[in-house]
Amino acid sequence: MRANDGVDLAVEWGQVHALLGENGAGKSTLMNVVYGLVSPDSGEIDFDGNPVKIGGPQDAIRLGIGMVHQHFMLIPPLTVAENIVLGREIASAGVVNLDRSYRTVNDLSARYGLEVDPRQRVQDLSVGVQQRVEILKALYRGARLLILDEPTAVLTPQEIEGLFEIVRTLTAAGNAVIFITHKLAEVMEIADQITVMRRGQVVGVTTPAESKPADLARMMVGRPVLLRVEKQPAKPGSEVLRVDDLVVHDDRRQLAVDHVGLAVRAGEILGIAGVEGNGQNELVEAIVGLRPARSGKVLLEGKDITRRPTRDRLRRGVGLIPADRQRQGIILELPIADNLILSDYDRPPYERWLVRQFNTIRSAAERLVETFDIRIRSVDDPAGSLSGGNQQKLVVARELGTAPKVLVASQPTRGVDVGSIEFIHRRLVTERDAGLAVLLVSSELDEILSLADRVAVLYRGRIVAVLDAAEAEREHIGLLMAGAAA
Amino acid sequence: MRRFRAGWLVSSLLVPLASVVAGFLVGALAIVAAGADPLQAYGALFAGAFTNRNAFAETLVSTVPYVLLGLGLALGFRAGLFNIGAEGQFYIGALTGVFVGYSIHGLPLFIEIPAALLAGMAGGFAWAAIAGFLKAWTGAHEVITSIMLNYVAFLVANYLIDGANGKPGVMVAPNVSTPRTPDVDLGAMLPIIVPGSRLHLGLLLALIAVPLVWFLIERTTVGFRLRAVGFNQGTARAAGISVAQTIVLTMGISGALAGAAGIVQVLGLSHHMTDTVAAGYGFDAIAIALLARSNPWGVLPAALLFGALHNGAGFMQLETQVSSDLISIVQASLIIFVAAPAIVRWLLRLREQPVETVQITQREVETPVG
Amino acid sequence: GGTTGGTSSSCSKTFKVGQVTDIGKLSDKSFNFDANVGLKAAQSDPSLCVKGAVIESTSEDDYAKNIQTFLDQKYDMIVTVGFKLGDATLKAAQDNPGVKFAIVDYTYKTYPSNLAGLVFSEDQPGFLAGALAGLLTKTNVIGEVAGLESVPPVVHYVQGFENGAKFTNPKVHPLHIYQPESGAKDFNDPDWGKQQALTFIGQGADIIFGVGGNTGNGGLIGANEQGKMCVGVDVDQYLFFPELRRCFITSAEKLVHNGVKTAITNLVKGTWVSGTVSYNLKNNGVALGPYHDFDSKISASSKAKIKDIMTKLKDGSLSTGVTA
Amino acid sequence: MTAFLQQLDPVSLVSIMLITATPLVLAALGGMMCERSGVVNIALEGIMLTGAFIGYFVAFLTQNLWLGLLAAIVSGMLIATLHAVLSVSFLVDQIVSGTVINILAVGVTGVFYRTYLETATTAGPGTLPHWNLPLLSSIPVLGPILFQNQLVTYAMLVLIFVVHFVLFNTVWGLRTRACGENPRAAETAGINVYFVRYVNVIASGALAGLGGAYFSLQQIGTFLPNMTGGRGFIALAAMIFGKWTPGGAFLASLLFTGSDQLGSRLQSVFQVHVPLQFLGMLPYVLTIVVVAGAMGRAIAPAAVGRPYKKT
Ligand SMILES: Nc1ncnc2c1ncn2[C@@H]1O[C@H](COP(=O)(O)OP(=O)(O)OP(=O)(O)O)[C@@H](O)[C@H]1O
Ligand SMILES: Nc1ncnc2c1ncn2[C@@H]1O[C@H](COP(=O)(O)OP(=O)(O)OP(=O)(O)O)[C@@H](O)[C@H]1O
Ligand SMILES: [Mg+2]
Ligand SMILES: [Mg+2]
Repeated sequence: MRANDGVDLAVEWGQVHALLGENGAGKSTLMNVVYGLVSPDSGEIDFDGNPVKIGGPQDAIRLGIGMVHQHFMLIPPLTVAENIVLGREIASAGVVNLDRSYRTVNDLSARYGLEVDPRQRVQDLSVGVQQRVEILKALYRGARLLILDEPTAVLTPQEIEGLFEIVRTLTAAGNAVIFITHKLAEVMEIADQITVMRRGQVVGVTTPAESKPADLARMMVGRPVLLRVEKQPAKPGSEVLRVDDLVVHDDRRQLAVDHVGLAVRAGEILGIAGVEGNGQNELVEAIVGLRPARSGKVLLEGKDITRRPTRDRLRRGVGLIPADRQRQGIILELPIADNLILSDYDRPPYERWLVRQFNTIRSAAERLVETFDIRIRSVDDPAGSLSGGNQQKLVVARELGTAPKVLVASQPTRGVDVGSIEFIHRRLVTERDAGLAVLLVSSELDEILSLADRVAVLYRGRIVAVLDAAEAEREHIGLLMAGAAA
Repeated sequence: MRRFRAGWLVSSLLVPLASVVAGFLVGALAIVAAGADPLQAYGALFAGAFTNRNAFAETLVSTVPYVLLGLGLALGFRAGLFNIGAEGQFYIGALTGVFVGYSIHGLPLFIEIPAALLAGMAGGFAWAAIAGFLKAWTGAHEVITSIMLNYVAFLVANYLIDGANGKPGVMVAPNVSTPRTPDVDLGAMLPIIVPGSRLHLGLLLALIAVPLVWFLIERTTVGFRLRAVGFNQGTARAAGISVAQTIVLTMGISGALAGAAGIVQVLGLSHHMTDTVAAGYGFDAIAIALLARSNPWGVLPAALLFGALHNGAGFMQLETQVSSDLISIVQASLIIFVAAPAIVRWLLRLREQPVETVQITQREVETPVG
Repeated sequence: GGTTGGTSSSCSKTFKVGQVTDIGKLSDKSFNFDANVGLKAAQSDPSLCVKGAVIESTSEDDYAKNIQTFLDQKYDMIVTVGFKLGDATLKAAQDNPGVKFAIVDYTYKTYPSNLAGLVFSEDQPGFLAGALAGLLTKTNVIGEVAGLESVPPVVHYVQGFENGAKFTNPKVHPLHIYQPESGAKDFNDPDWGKQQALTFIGQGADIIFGVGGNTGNGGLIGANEQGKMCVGVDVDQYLFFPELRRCFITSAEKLVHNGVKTAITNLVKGTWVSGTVSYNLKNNGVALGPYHDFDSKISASSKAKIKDIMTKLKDGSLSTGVTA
Repeated sequence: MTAFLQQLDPVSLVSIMLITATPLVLAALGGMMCERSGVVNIALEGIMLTGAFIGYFVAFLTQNLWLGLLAAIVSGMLIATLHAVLSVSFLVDQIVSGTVINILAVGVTGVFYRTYLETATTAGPGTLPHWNLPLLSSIPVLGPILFQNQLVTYAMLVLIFVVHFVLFNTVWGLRTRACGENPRAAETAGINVYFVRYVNVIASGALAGLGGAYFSLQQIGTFLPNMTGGRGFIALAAMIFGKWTPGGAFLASLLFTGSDQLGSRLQSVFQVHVPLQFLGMLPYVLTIVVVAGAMGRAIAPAAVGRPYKKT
């Protein structure tokens, strides 16, 4: 099948077709075209060898195309079953038959080993489970061509294996899968065909056999990329951030952080490994003051900041890279420049006598864009015009730009392409060596392992183990994340 | 470059113009249906608004409160707050302002006028801040609370002026047979700036308010704060902005402007207050802010338009003897076409710009404040 | 619609008379409306050569302006309605001695020679209607659904009505409710008025006096719906509410339209009177309306009693006990 | 005590509460359908006023109440369609188009009342008949309250359940809520967001139009300018207060009319001489207190107020 931007992409039945590309390359947009969400200006799509007109998702679904969007397309207040059957409800005389919906979903999840509780509300689910729901949605609609846009970002190694199993069974049954990811290892493992995009164009078509990760990386970014992080052993200094016996509740007043204690010292990176939804966000929010601590203490350089407002904590040198960039990291409607100085908007040099100093702001923003290689037209454009990955880089640039004492970095490279990952990782290490204390929260085990000096595993709101990164090995941590007793 | 120019010309001149024309055309249909002659009606409307003796001055008189009210609501919208309470804040502002106005005596006007003005704005601020406070700390929806507070404000004013159970109100003027407050002190009355008309210094105050509010929103950190909160509370909070504080402050400023409208009406026109001083301003204010797309500069022409319609309506009725409600139909059809340039583009078959969403009230509904 | 034209060709001079309403507008089914009836009556009277026009005020800052609009159009006379226009009318009268002004339901301590204040003794028709109600009630409970307490005429009606009822029937238990101030709904909340009537009927009332524009009219509708008796106000409402005919025992009439038409006539005939012009039973400015369908149901003795009270009120040997 | 009860007259009190709650509930149900699909409807007041006018106008011309009732509903749907065209198709801010409709309604009804109805002297067709349901209406307390009403009030009682069922049990309701929470997600599920929103907005017009008929056709038997007296906004409050659920809106409306009636009785029956203004404040203050205290946050449908634009 073909799509515009002069992009040619051919997917064979029974194959897994990996789609790689730097941020903003146009992967999601291309897939949105295939799924009928974005209408192409020119070009055509052939399906089963004959040209088809995909005016909207209805058409795509009818043709048997399913898509799992990275920004989930779920409706939080509705139940799992309701989300799955939505649009193709199991109903009699217009009345939804919930029992049959539940049964159908149960059968489906049993068949593919995707465990979900059809009665639960999606808003109460961890991101990993939401991912399963998304996949079930596509399968329920009988997708023969399944598009997965960066599906593995939020899964445990075990869940990823499970996903790959599903992908293999699907393709074995003659279905086709388009797999978008920024993780080359996955590509090597699962893909039959690989298409690499850059700046909206296809720059290469290959197979795992023909090319190594490094080659793929070069194709994507247009330059050689170091896939491993070069770093010296840490030389930890004095303790900067300390969390004592912290208890935090989530929005539904459930215990989310369960008597957690940890300490980060200047010049070290403490990694928090764990599947999303095990209290990471609540922990982070409590540290920066976005969520009240039910009990326990948060200390910055020995000073108790547990009851201080967020603003105060930021002033004292806490930096935050939030997990959800679009809800806590950036303001899509505001110019890129404003987003780049967001946490300092009301301090000199950006402010004088309550008046904002636009020249200073612009030049500061342009500097950051330069150093962090954010792909933009102008710092005056709304941040919403950036691709997901570039939005992420914007947040990273801002937080490192303010030279904090401790950086709380939650999923800092989510959705970011290899080139930028390399860059962000190197930045984090240099800042560490310059004495920055980093609390790195990530569901990417590789990221933790390659960056962290010490690793704490968070499961169900408790720290189940703290290991030295040197002798921590993958499978063990994976098991701990999945809840296997330490 | 040329295509850019053309596009600019279309979107900034042709479309708005066509919108107004279309609005008046639809209004004309209503006039015909009401059994009057649209040409005569519009002729009278125009004469009554601009060309009759003192007509333009009177139009400006009606424009003054519209400007201040429109600015207040626009400011609220920019922070995602839908302040339906302008009318109530108008009442309270007039009330507190007039109290100071008639209590002080013999001071020079450059003291008395600011004193009364500030009192009025403080009143409006406080009244609106109630709704802001309730939203910020209990999550009570400002649409509910500000509607309710409108009724309460009126009843407060009514109680203080009209009194109850046959007893006169505490703010009622002694030895006048109508329930109204005493006249404000001479020094607190806004001077007439066009001799022989009712046009008073309030016009200048309104004209100054426009750039001030624009500057506040677009150029100051306070304005940035309220826009950030309006767009995305989650990110604003994570950036250390106190959402609750911002909401109260924004509601307050918005109310202060409405209060200013109230006291300026009193100091400039009647010089005393009755319990119907705000009647009929509440919804016009909303319409004006919306017409202006919540942009302070846009408030000026929108308010002038409404001032002209309001003022010309009297003469139009004198000439046509059609119900005074006719003007509402004209207002509505104007708003439709001005607020939806897309319609006009579509009518004119202009394909340059695609239909763009015009989100004026940046309400962030999903995340409550805490 | 409108009231343009209507002047016969025989007119040497056409008198232009303008009316400015308060924010209750013409649709108040009360004094704004009645005054306009009077204006139209004058206009359609060929002997008067009057051309009338009205401007409804949409906000109180319009009062002075709307008066001025008529002045600019060289109107000979301007009729304003209600105490809300008191100040604006006086000022305009002082500034324009050549133009005649009449204001309804308002008086001044001192008048310029071109200004007349038309007031009506609402307590008298109220007293008479109450007296009749006192005679006709079987439950000895009567209710009054009233407009704003802050509007003196309303209070005069209500107090007159209750005093009249007690006068003919000491056992009577009158219940009244004044509409809470609301701004927008003042004199214009019929549904509320209706519910109040139902409440009174729940308390045993069998006669409802509706006194307060559309709010009071709601009371009449409630009474009619429950098959009770009702008393209209201001005009002979029997004529205006055909669907309520079976409930009207009478109406307490305040002939604003007569007052307005008389004032206009005075202007035209050159017999202009300035100052307070009070209308009462003596000069037929107020009246007790006809009994209509109840005429047969009211005993001769009762009718006699009412007649007697009326004469006593006229010659002043009986007072309504209402201090205006 | 008995004297007190006799004065309070609880049965008639509750029955009046229920009757006066009718337009509030109907409009609130309308607003609910609308907002559950993601479209704010601040135009309830205007739609009710239009329904009240057109309903009576048609009833007056045809001298047929039932045609009038139909006309009230249809006119509500028509004016709501304008709201849909503006806010769904042309992406006009939903508050703008709602406000436009409110202003327009005042104008149109005022002008045409003046032109065609004010001076009409022929009688209208009266009001909808009271239907005492056989047997039910003779149940002691409940009978007079629930089963001796007029059509619009009965309809209100039934529609509470109907709307609840539609919103929470049917395919349509599921899709409606989906569009109100996350239209983009709904579209990816193959739902036509525009269609769903159109239908719901128009449905809200039907409900609010019926609410308008309450005034002119059920209670008063004629039209009077602005006879809805701002109840559309109270209904909006009741809807939010009731957390966008039919049952909640119903209770909220009763709280409002209840405190209103209580205030009146204090003056008229118990002849308590507190200033009338304070009695008048009662419902409003009470609503504020309850909304702020008891209920706390009202979580609106996530996407409400936001025009949805296909990319
Ligand atoms: N709906 C849209 N409207 C305007 N621009 C868009 C839209 N969607 C994407 N873009 C722009 O098109 C380019 C491609 O975006 P896209 O998301 O497809 O890139 P991507 O390959 O998915 O990047 P990432 O790896 O960060 O997801 C980006 O520059 C983005 O800003
Ligand atoms: N309507 C739009 N206008 C402008 N930019 C848009 C629009 N829609 C999407 N974009 C930008 O294009 C990017 C790609 O869109 P999309 O949401 O598909 O990203 P994604 O690749 O699915 O998610 P990720 O952020 O993980 O890459 C978005 O992150 C957003 O920044
Ligand atoms: Mg993407
Ligand atoms: Mg992406």
